[in-house]
Amino acid sequence: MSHILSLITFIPLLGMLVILCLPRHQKDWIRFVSVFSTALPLALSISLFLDFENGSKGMQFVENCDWIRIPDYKLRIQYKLGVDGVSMPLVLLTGILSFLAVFASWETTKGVKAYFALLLLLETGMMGVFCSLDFFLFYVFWEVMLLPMYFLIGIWGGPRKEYAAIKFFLYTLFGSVLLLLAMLAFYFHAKENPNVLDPMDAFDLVRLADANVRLTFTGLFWQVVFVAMFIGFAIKVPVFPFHTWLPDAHVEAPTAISVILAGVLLKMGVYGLLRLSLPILPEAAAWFAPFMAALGLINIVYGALVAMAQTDLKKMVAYSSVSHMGFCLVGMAANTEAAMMGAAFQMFTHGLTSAMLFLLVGVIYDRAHHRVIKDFGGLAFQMPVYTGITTLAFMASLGLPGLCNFVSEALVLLGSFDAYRTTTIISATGIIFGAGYFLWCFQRVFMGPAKERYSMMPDVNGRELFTLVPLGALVVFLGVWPRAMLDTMTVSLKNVQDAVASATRGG
Amino acid sequence: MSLLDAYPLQHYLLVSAALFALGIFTLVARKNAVAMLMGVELILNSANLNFVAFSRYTVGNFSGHLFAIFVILLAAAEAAVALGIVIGIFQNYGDVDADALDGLKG
Amino acid sequence: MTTLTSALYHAAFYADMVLTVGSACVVAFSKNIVRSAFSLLLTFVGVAGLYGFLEADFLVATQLLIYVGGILVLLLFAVMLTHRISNIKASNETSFSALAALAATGIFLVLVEVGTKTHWDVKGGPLGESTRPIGLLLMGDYLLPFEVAAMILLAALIGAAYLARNAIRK
Amino acid sequence: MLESVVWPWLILLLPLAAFVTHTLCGAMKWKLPHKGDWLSTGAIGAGAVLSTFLFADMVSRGEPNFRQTWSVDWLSILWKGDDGQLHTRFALPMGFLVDNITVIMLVVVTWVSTLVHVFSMGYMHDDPRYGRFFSYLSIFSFSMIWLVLSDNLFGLMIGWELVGLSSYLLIGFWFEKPAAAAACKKAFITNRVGDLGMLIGILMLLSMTLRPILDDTSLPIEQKNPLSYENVFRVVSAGSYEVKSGDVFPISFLTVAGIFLFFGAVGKSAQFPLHVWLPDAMEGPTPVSALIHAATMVAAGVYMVTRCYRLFTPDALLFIAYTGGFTAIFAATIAVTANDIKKVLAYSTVSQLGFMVLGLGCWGYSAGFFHLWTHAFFKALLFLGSGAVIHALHSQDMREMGGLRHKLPITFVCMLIATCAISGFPPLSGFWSKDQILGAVLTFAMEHPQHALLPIFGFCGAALTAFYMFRLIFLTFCGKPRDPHKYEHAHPDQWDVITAPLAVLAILTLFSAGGTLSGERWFGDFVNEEQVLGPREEAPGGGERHRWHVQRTVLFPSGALVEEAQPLDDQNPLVALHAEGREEARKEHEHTEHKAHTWAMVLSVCVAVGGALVSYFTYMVPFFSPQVWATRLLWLYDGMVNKWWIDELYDRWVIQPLLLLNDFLKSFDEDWVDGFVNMTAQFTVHFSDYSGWVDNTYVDGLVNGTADTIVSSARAMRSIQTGNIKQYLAAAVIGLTVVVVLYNVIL
Repeated sequence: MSHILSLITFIPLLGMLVILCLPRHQKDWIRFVSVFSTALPLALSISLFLDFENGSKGMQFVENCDWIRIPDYKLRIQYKLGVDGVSMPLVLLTGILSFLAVFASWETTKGVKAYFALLLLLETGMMGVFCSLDFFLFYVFWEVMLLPMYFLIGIWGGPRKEYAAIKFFLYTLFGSVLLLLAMLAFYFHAKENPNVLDPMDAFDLVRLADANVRLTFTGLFWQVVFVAMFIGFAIKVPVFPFHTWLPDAHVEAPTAISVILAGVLLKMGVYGLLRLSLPILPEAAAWFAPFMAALGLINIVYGALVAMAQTDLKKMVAYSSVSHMGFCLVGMAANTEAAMMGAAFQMFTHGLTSAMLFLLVGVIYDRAHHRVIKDFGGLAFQMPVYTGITTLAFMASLGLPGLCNFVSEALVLLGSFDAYRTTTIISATGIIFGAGYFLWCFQRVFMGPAKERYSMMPDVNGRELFTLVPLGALVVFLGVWPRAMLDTMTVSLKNVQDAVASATRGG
Repeated sequence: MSLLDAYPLQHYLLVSAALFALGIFTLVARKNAVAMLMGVELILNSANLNFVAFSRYTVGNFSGHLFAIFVILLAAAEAAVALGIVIGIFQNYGDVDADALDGLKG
Repeated sequence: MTTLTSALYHAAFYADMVLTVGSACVVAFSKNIVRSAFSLLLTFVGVAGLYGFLEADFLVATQLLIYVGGILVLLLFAVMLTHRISNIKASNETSFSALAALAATGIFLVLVEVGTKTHWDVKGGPLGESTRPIGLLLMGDYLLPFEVAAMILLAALIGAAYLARNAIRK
Repeated sequence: MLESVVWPWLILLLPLAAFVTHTLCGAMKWKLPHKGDWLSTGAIGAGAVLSTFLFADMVSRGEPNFRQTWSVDWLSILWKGDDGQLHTRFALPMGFLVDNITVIMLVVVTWVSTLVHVFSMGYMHDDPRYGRFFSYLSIFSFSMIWLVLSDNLFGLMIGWELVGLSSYLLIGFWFEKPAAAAACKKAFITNRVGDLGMLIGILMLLSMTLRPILDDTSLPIEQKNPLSYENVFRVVSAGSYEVKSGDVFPISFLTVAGIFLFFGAVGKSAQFPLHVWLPDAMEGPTPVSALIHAATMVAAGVYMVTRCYRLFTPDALLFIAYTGGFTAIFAATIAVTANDIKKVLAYSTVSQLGFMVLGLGCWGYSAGFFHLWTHAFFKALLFLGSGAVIHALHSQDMREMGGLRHKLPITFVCMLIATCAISGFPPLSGFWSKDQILGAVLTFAMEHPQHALLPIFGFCGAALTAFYMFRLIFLTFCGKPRDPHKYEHAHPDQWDVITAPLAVLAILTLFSAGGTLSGERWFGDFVNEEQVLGPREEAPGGGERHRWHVQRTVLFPSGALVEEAQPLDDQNPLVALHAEGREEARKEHEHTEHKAHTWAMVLSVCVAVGGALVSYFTYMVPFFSPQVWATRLLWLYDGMVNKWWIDELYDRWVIQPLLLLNDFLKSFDEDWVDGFVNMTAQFTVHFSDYSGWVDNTYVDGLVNGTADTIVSSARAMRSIQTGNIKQYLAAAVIGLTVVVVLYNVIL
């Protein structure tokens, strides 16, 4: 049994313990330990990506042992890790972004030790969510990730950090409670029907998605459970109208945390739907699909329109995330091969581009100490390299071909048209609005005559380039050769899609 | 001859009680720390007397004697240390008035 | 034993008791600390006498040597070190006399009550010459307490020296 | 040798390599000699040579239908079948298709691009971002060549967007000018609106083509591409475009799909109502206007319509024809009053693109594309000529020009040639292509008298073209200098990198159409619908042209029945009926065509000469006074000068409401959606305040009461703690006494 997933998950935790043992003034040591303990999972997740067997239907790199076992209550919680085509790219994404986040926070001065310790704990939580194959374990990691995020926003954030952190925390906790209830529903269902599902397996996600088991999850009750889980995940995605924590959290969070937030945390909602809701409750998913499509549509158009009205650069980028995540929802609702691929690939591509965007916003905020779009202007003179990279990121975000977001969004649209024509057509207007706000913003920030007050602004430095260039390279590479990522996803997604499709036919 | 009947144990105990009471009085009433130490010595002597008396009358071996010896020994030590302290107090406060030493007053 | 010797013996015994208690009274009540100190000498001697009547010959010697020869001298030194010679007479005031009297009377009465009312199981007899058995015991059964006591003495000496040295330095 | 796929590859990748090199050197701060202009120019020059070889090879074959394909499996949707094998559900391979129209486009793009590169060496010489300009030109060349080479709609869309990006970058090249910054954004977004239409069109086509492909595991991978031209044409022609079980698409669906697809061309080729970006795009450097906004990129829409001609049903083509015709005359009216030399040319471009689209819409497959070919050269020449004028004079306003023919003789001659060409003077290239278009339009109108408006659009547009183009020549080059100061300081012409490309283009303008009637035939033979797209099959979706007319106008005058797909096989009585009528109709059509072309030739020369003469009498000989006519036709003049208020209309009815909507949604988001969240929080806080008060007052009151009692009693007892050791001692002793006494008393 390979322990690569455990290593990926817990090396950051180990790093955190090491950091906690270091004296607080040894800042360089703390940073180096952080680099090391994020670089190692990154290297491991790259090897995971390379060793991944594309054609395989099941879980790979599985680790399994009992964690908690109470025979009297027929309760068994497993320590079960494994990845398939849905989660492996996200593990890689988390590895990349966590590694870059360390560099993006290199110049943090306040509470360096606590900051990096929390960052590493956060990585453990995120990796755990993507790797775990046990509902309970999933839930534990889900909550583990919440706490460091709360402190990272609440301590190292902007002026309204307390408000944002508490809002984020409470909102997510609200979702978690619903998730917990859903989890209990499975357990008690198993207790009542031990012949279908052994209660000892009630938290095993692979077992729950088994064709024989999931067939028993029918009827109104499971629709309610689905909705509960959906709300739990929708808060993370975030789906309108549960999205308002996002702009606040993004605006207040420090740059690296915004990167993690947009790059990884938002993906957890979609990942949860793809891993839990759709394969386990396909019948309810088929029932809910039109609502999901409608919500995705609202996300796309509403997010884009609100983004256009923003005056704060970071808030605009935050709302653009709302808009882009809508494509994931539409794709999952449409439930065709192309749309599912698009939705899953959108998670990865949006992770890359939104991370880039937030890093770029961080760069300019470090220099100008404000983010008001209309107060900038003519920055292309002072910061040509920065302008070039921003152009790349903006163009990627507004879906320019040759860059990765185009592939995912095009796949979603190509796939959804058959299922939801009107929805798809209206969603496609999102790409106009996307072009609208990004280019308008670009015009106001970078074009026009050079302003005196920014004349001394230095261009991006080496450290910032180090965080931006790998992302930019990936954005281009996956735009030119998307198969590198798509081929890993396709079979696993087909499983999910088949589950829902058969439920749709059956219903 | 047996003097046991001649001098009953109670005699010794009476003397011992008197010494103890006087020691207590000295300890409580005297302001002078050195005088208080004398009270302590009285109390210790009364205790010793009891030890030896009981050893002679009721126990019938030398254990009481040995205790008395140890007490004397400790008294010597105590006297030495206490005197050191008294001198220290005197140096610090210019006086050895125990009433003035109320640093623990609540 | 003759009547005369017996009478003298009795007289000596009671005189010794009176001496002991009386001199202790002087210690307790005297206004002069030097007088108290010297009365204490008499008390110690009286107690030594009582030890004699209790046939504890080794203790008599110990009492005289250590108390009279050691502790008392220390006390006298203390008296002299803490008082200017000219001021000696006025240096032994009392406070809380009533409280002290109450406490002392109370405990005295209790002790007397206990001592007299209790039925003591008097079964022992004369123990004979005591020096040798005590020596054997100290080197035998009581070796550990003996050694500990030695350590305490040493520590006390060092401590006393340290305290006194500090005080003098100031 | 030329059949190898290496040559298209090279043509495509050389500019990309130049761009990558430029970008890398720029990022690394390496200095290229001459800022790398030779790199881009060399790359595209090599491309021009190669395309010429391809072109020559193709012509020399004598066999017009020339086809090369090559593809790479770019994106596949795989799944694992029950047999454990990975199957391709469908794929989007990226591939090349090199056929006649591709080669024509390649020649146009590479040659114009090369000449513009050379011109830019002079024109942009003093610009601080000279190197970057060339790198942008390279990425444009790459994108445009990609667009042209792609063998499927998806690839076309990729190229489509990439040229949009290059156009954005190049219009905004002087980003410090607020007008340029606004213009590039406007261009991109307007194009995106068109692209959205195109995307929807593609999605509609996809929904027709995808279903038969999905589950057929026997198909080879090339045919698994639902969007390759080949597959789309086949499915549309076969009429078997089922979507869901037995759900056959009606013709109107294909019509709508075609119109949506055409929307892409409306955006890219600046057709009404999305033409607004093109005049603004003149804020970019003039070579860019020549390359992108005159010759190549804006022609992409026309290319797309040509390429996907089979997808357009007659109804869709009618829509296209009206759009093109209206645009042709509409833009021409605006060009009449414009004073900025580049604006005149911009509206002229819009108008000429309208002509192309009109031609295509009126079944003039080769006519429209022919005009693209000739127009590319003479319009590039006009723009570069205007660039030469601007470079010499440092002004774009024609009111400050005049008499420049003495100072700029080479430019003058070249521009005059181009003006004659665009106005349609025989035997210049523009005459032949425009004549073809007008002939096709006239044929169409003669066969369908209800569409008589279309030739009126066409001929009026042609007359206006001659008028405003000669106005431009007269105002710029003839008469007396109106601004003597500027005239004095103008740099006189000499043979250098600025004038040389003009001369080359002038030669191309003269001879690109062959110069004679036979030349015209040559192009018509070379690029004609049946040759390029194959013979039309007899099916309702892409029904053969004349049969359509027969069906619509003869057999089913109402046209209503055709909306339902008819199973057209030999058993169908309609087919038999129609087979008889077809021969008849074809004869009739050829007759009409011949007649129409004769008339068109005469008429077009007449309107061209007429327009030029009116212009002469207005601006050279003050016979008509423009001022007087402007006041006489005030409403018309007002509309022309204000570009028919289209920009204002958009601003008032689209942009402002959109911004208002955005602001409203923003406040809705903040006040209502977020407000609800905050209200929930507030409510919780208030509730917890209340329960906190209860807790403090009553529950905690009990606890605190206990504690308070202890504290106060402790405070009282503190006085006992005197700190006097003697009192403690006395207390202890007394206490002991009391205990003993009590013990005795109690027991």
